[in-house]
Amino acid sequence: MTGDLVVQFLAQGAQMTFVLLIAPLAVGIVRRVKARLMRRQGPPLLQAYFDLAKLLRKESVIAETASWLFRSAPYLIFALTWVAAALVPSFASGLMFNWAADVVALVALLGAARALLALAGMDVGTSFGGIGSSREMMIATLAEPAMMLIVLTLAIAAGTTRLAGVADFFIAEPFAVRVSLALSLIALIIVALAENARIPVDNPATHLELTMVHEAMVLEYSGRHLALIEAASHLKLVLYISLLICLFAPFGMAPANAGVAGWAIGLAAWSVKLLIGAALLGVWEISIAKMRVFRLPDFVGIAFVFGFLAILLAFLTRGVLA
Amino acid sequence: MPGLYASGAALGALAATALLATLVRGGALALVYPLCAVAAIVLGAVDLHVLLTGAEATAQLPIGLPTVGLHLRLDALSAFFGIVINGGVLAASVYGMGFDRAKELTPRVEPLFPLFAAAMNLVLIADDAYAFLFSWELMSLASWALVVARHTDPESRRAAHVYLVMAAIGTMALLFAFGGLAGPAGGYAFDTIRAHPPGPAVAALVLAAALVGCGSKGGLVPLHAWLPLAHPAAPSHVSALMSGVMTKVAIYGFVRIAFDLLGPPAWWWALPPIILGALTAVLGLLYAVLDRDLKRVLAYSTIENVGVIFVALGLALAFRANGQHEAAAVAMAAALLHVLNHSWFKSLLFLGAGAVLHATGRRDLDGLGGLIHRMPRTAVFFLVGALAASALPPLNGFVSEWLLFQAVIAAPALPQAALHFASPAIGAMLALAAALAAACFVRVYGTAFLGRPRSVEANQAHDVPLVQQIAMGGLALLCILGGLLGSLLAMALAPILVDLVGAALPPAGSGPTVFALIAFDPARSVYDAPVIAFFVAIASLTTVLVVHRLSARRTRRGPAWDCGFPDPSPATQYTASSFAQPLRRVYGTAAFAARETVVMPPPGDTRPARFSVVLVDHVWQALYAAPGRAVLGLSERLNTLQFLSIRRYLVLMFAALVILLAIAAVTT
Amino acid sequence: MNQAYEISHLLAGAMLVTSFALLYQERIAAVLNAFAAQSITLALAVAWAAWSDHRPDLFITALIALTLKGIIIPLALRRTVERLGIHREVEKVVGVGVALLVGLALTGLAQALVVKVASGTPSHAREALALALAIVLLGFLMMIVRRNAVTQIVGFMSMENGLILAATGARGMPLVVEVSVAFSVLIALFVFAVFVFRIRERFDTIDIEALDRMRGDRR
Amino acid sequence: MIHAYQLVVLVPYAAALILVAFPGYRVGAIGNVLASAVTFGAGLWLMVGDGQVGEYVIVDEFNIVFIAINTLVGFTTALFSASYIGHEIETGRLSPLYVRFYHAMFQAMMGSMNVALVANNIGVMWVGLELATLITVVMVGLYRTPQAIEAAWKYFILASVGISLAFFGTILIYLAGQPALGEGAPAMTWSLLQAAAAQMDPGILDLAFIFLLIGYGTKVGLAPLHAWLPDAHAEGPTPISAVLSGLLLNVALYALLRFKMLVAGQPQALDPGPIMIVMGLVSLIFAAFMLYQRRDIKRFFAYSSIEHMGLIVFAFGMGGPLANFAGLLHMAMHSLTKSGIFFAVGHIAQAKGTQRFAEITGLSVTHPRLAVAFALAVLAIAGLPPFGVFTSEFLILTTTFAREPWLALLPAFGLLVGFGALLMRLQGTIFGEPVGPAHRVDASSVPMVLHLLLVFAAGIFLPPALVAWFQRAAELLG
Repeated sequence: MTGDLVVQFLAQGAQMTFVLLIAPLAVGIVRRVKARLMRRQGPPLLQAYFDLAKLLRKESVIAETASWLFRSAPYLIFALTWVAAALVPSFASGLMFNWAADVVALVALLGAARALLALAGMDVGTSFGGIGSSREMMIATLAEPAMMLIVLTLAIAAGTTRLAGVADFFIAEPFAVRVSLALSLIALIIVALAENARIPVDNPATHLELTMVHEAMVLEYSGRHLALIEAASHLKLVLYISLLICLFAPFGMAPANAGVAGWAIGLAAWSVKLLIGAALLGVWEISIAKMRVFRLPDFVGIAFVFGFLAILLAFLTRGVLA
Repeated sequence: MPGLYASGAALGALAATALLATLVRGGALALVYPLCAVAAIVLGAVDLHVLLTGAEATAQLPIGLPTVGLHLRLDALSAFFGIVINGGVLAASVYGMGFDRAKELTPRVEPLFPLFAAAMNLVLIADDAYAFLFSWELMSLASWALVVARHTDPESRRAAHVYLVMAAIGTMALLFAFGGLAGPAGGYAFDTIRAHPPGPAVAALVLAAALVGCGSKGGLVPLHAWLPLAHPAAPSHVSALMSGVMTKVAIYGFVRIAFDLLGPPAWWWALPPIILGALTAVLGLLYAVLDRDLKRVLAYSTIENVGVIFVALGLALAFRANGQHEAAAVAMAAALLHVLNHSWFKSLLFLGAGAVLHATGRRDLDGLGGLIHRMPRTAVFFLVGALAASALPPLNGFVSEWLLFQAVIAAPALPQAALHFASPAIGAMLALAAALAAACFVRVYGTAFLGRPRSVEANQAHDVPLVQQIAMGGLALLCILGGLLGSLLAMALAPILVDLVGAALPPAGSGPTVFALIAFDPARSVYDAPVIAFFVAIASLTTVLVVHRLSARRTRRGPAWDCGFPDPSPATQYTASSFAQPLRRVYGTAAFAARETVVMPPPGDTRPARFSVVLVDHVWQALYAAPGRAVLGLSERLNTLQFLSIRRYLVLMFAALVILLAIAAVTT
Repeated sequence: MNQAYEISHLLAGAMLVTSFALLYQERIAAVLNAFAAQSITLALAVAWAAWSDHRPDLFITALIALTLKGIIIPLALRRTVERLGIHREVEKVVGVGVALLVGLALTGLAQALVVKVASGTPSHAREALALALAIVLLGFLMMIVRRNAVTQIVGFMSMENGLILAATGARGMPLVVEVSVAFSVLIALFVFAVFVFRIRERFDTIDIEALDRMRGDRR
Repeated sequence: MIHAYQLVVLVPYAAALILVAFPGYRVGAIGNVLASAVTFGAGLWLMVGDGQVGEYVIVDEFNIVFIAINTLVGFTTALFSASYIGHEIETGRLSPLYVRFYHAMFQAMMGSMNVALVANNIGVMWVGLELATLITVVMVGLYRTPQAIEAAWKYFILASVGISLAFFGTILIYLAGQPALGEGAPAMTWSLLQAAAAQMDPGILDLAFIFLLIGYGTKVGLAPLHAWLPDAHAEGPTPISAVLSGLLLNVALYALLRFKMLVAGQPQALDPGPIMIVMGLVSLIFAAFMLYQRRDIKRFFAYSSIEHMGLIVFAFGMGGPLANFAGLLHMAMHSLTKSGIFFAVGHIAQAKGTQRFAEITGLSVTHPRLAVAFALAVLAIAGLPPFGVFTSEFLILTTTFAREPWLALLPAFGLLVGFGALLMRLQGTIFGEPVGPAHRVDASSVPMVLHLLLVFAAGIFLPPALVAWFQRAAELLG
C-alpha cells in the first residue's frame, strides 16, 4: 500500500514537473504559428524558455510604494496555478490529486490566484494597475457563471464533479449527450480564452495602455517576479488546454492505477493533443481581432447562452423531464 | 439540564451587568466587556458540550405567558447557533476592552451590549412562541439603542428609526407565523406545535410570514434596505455583532420554523427562499461593489451571504420534500457551515473596519489607502477576512460555498420541473455572486489597504491596541482553521442534520484522507483542503528556493514605472469608484439604471470637466420611500378631522348612530 | 286601559308633530315657542302616565317639564337672544325642506326598527317607543342642521324630552324622576355655560363655529 | 358591619366634602393622597374578600380587577398631583382656591367612577359614569385659558349628547328585560338581567346596544365619537389627563362590556362582534395616522389612547376566551402604562416648560434618568417587551391570525403605523442636541416608576389569581 502510495506520489510529481516543463513550449508554438500565418519568421520555438531564464537572471526593481504583498504574490500565484494544473488529469486519470479536489475547487484555486494578482496590481498605487485589476475582476464575473453552467452540464452527464471521474465516464461512453457537450465545448473555449487573456478578450502581445488587462496588472513587475508571473500564465494556458482535452477528447488517457506503460502511452497522447491545441489557438488568434473592453459582455455572454442551452438539452437527452 | 443552569446563570450575569451598567457611571463600566467575555465563554462552552454530547436540556418555568408558562430548550440546533453567537460576542467583547473609554461614547453602549448578547442567546433557548418573540423583540430593541448611540447624528437617528420600524414589521409577521402555528386554541409551546403541525393552507401562510419576519431581520431582498443604514451606524464592534451574529438569529428563526415546527414540507416551499435568496445574493453584492463607504460595503456583503444561506435552506427544503436526504444533508450542511463561517469573517471584517475608522476617522474608501504600511497587523487580518469573504480556498468561506455548489449540482435530479429548471439559473447566480464578491473585496482591500494614502488621516494612521489585534487575530485564525478543517466541523453538525433532514454527510475517513470534505460519496465530489494547502505550501516553498538559487537575488527599490509617466500625486491612483466603473457599466445600468454624465466645458473655459454618476435604488423608492410618503400624505389629509366645528363632530356622531340603526333595521 | 293608551299615544304623537315644527321654524322666537309647546305636551303626557299608571312620583317629572322646560328656559333663552343681540333668524345648515324630509326618513327608520321588536312586548309600549325614538332622533337632527347655540340647545332639550317620554312610557321604570332632575341640571348647566361665555367676553358670539379659532395644534 | 365596597364609594365622597372645606393646597394635597390611599386599601381588601351581589351592588370577577386598577391609579395619580400641582401654583397657572376645588373634585370623580364600577343597577351605573364625566369636564376647563374653555365646552356638548343616548339605551334595556323580569327594579339589575339574558327581547336589545355603543362609546373615545378626547387631554391638568386615559375610558368600556355580556347572552340578538370589530379598527387606524401630525405631546398620547381603545374594542369584538382575555389584559396594561406616560409627560413639561414637541429635544443629555423612564414607557405602550402591553398584543394578534388570517392584517397595519409615529416622536424628544431651557424637575417620580415596574412585572409574570379573574371575565364576555 505504502509502495503504491510512493508510486502515486512519484507519478503526481512527474506530472507536475512535466506540465511545468512543457508549458513554455506550448506558448512558443502558439507564437510561432501566429507568426508563420502572418508570413513572419517569428521567434524560435523555445523563445519562452529563454525569456524566463533571462528574466530570472535580471535584477528585479520594486516600486518604493510596494508592500510585502507585492513581493510575495508572484510565488503564491505561481504555486496556486501549478497545483491547479496538477489537479487536471493530463495523461492519467487516477493520480492522487484527482482525489483531492473537484472542478469546483479547481476553478476556485484559479480564482484565488486571480484575486492575488489583482491585489498585487493595486499595491503599487498606479493608475494602470487599477485599470488591469478592475477589468480582470469584471471579466471574471462574466466568465464564472458560464463556467458554473459548464460544470453543471458535465455533472449531469457524468454524475460527478471530479475531473478524473468525468474523464473516465467519457472514455467509457464517448458519445453520451453529444449536443450539449458540443455546446459546452464552445462555451468552455470562450471561457478559456477570457481566462487566459487571449484575443479577442485581451492581447498578450500588446502594451497599448488603454486596451491592456492582464499586462496592465503586471506592469510593475520585473526580474524574477515577472518570470514567475509569466510562467504562471503559461501554466494556466496548458491547464485550460488539457482541461478541454480531458473533458472532450480524453481518449488515450491512462485509467486509474494503470502501470507505467499505460502512463507512457497516455503521456504521448496528451502531449500531441496539447500541441495541436496550442496550434489551433494560434490559428484562431490571427483570424480574429481584439474586442473593445465593453463588448466583452456580449462575447462571454455567448458562452453563458451556450452553457445554458447545453444544460437544457442535457435535461432532454437525460430524460429528466419524463 | 446542568447546561441550562449554567447558561441561565451566564444570562443572568449578562442581565445584571446591563442593569448595573445603567446605574453606575465612570470607571466601573470598564468591567462590562470582561464580564461579557466571560459570560460568552461560559455560554459557548455549554453550547459546545450540548452539540458534541447531544445532551439536550429542557426546562419549564411558571413565568412568561399566562397559562402557557416559559419553556426553555437547548437542543443541538440551538447549541450550534449558540456557538456562532457567543463566538461573535466573545470577539466583540475582547475588542471592546481595547476602547479608549475617554473618547468612545461608552455610557450609551455598555449597558446595552450585555442586554443585546443576552437577548440573542435567549432567542435560541426559547421553546415557546412568547419567549421566542419576547427575546427577539428585546434583541431588536437593544440593537436599536446601540444603533442610535451616536444620537446627535441625524443620519444614525434616521437609520435607527428605519431599523426599528422594519423590525416591528418583521415581528408582526412572526406573530402571524406563530399565531398560525399555535392555532385558535393557543398552543404556544413548541412541543404542542410539533405535536399538531398546521394544515397545508395555514402552513403556506406561516411560511410566508416566517420568510417576511426572518427575512426582514436577516436582510432578504426586498426587506434589506434598513440593514446598510443600521449596521454601519452602530459602533464597529456592535456592527460586527449585528452583521455577523444577529442575522444568524434570523436564520435560526427560519430554520426552527420551516424545518422543525412546520412539519413535513411541500416541494414548492423551496421556491420562495431559493428565488429570493439568489436575488439577494446578486443584488447585495451589486450594491456592495458600487458603494464607497467601507462599513456599508460590509453590510451589503452581509446581505449577500444571507441570500446564499437562504438558497441553501431552500434547496434543503426541496431535497427533503422529495426524500433525497443525502442531498438535503449537503444543502443543510452548506447553510449551517456558511452561518458559522460568515459569522467569523464578517465579524473580523467589521472589527477591521472599526480599526480603520479608529485609526483614520474615515469610512469612505476614496479617502483611505496604503494602510498596509501604517497598520500592518490589521492589514494582515483584514486580508484573511477579505479572501475568506470572497469564498477563495483554502479559507473557510469556500468550504460552505463548495458544499452549496455541490447541492446546486444535485438539484437537476429533483423531479419537479420548476426546481430542476431553476437549478442552472441558481448556479449561475451563485457563481456570479462569488465572482462579484471577489471583485468587491479586491476593490475594498486594494483601495483601503494597498496603494498610496489618499488623505492626511490615512497617512498618519497607526495600528490599534493589542487587545483589539488579539480579537481580530483570533477570528482570522478561525477563518484559516475553518477553511482547513471544514470537514471536522461538518462532522460535528451530523446530529443537527439528522434531526432536520434525516441524513448526514458521509463520515470522515470514507474519503482519501480524514480531512477530506465529501458530498454524497467519495467517488462523486471531494474537496481536501489540507492536502491542497499542503501542496500549495510545498510548491511555493520549492519555488522560492529554486528561484533564489537560480536567479540573481539582486533587488532594487525605485520609483513606480507606470508606463514611463509616474505621477507623484496619489490622486492619480485608481479609486474605489473608478475600480467599480467596469462593473457599473456592465451590471449597473440594468440593476440601478446607472447613468454617467460628463459635463465638458467649452474650449477656452477654464472650469474642470465634471463627471457624475446617478444610481437609482428601485427597491428603496418603491418599498420604502413611497409608503412613507403615502402615510404622511394620508395623515395630513385626515388631520383636517382635528379641526372641525363641534357641530360637525355631532354630525359624525349622528351619522354613526343612524348607520348602526339602519344596519339593525335591515338585518333580521 | 285602552283609552289610557289612546291618550298617551295621542300626546306622544303631538310631541312628534312639535318636533317637526321645531325643524320648520325660520325664527328663533318661533323655535322657542314650538319647544315650549313640546315641553308642555310632554308634561301632559307624563302627568297622564302618572295618573293612569298610579305613579304619583311622576308628577314631579311632569312639574319639572312644565315649569323648567315649558316656561323658564324658553323665556331665559328669549332674553338671552335679545340681550346678546343675536340676529333673530335661525341660521340653517340645510334648508327647511331638506330638514323635514330627513326628519321623515328618521321617523320611518324609527318605525322600521320598532316593527322588528318581538311581539313579546305590549303593542302600546312599542308605539310609545317608536315615537320616543323618532323624537330623540329629530332632536339630534335639530342639533346638527341648525347653526347657533340657542337652536342647538333647543335641539338637545327636545332630544331629552324624547328620553323622558320613553322613560315614562317604560312602565314601572325606577329612577325616572331622579334622572329627569339630573337632566334638568344638565340643561341648566348648558344655558349657564352660554351666559358664562357671554359674560367672560371670550367669544364675541356664541355661534359654536367661532370656537374654532381656539382649536389645538393649529398654532 | 361595614363592607369594603362601601368604603370604596364612601371614602372618596366624604373626602371630597372635607377637602372643599380645607383651605391651603398642601393640606388638600395630603388629604387627597390619604383618601386615595384608604380607597386603594379598600380596593385591595375587596380583592382578597369574596364577591358581593346585592340589589344595588355587585362585586364579581369582572369588575374587581377594574376596581383594583381604578383605586391604584387613583392613588398614584394623587401622589403625582400632590408633587405636581404645587408647581402649577408657583407658575401661577392655578390659584390656591382652584387647587382646593381640584382636590375635592378629584375625590368626587374617583367616587363616581367607583359607583359606576360597583353598581349592580344599570341606572345607578349610568348616573355614576355621567357624574364622573361632568366633573372631568369642569376639571378640563380648570386653567380657564381660551383653549381649555374650548376643550371643556366641546367635551361638555359631546359628552352630554352621549349621556342622553346612553340613557335611552338604558331605558331600552329595561324594556327588553321587562318581559322576562316584569316591571320595576329587577329589570335594571345586572345580576338578574345577566341570568335572564336569554329571555330578553332581542329586537329591543339590538336597539339598546346600538344606543349604548354610541353613548358610552363617546366616552371610550371610539372614532368617530372621539373628538372631545384629544383636546380634553391636552388642555386639562396633566394628572387629569392621566386619569382620563387611565381610568375614565376604562370605566366607560367596562359599562359597554357589561351590556355586551347581555347581548352575548341572547343568541337571537344581532352579533355585536362585527360592529365592535369595525369601530375598533376604524379608531385604531385613524388614530394611528393622526399621531403623525401632532405637535403637542399630550394630544399625541391622547390619540395613542384612542388607538389602544380601538385595539381593545377590536379584541372584544373578536370574542372567544383568548381574545377576551387579551382585551382585558390590554385594558389593564394600557391604563397603567398610559397614566405612567402622562406622569412622565408632566415631568417633561416641567423640565422644558412646554408641551410642544418642537421645543423638546435631547432629553437624554439634559435629564438622562427622565429620558430613560420616558423611553421605557413609550416603548412599553408601543408594544415592545419586556412590558405587559407586549403580552396582550401578542395574544390579540396571534389569535386573530389563527382565526381570521386576512383580518389580522388590519390591526397589524394600524399598530405599525402608530409604531412609526411613536418612535419618531420618542427619538425626537430624547435624542439630538438639547434646545431651550432645562429646569429641575421637582415632581415625584415614584408613581411613574411604580407603574413602569408593574407593567414590567406583568410582562414577565402575571399572578395566577389575576389570570383566573381575567379568564372568568373572558368567559362571561362570550
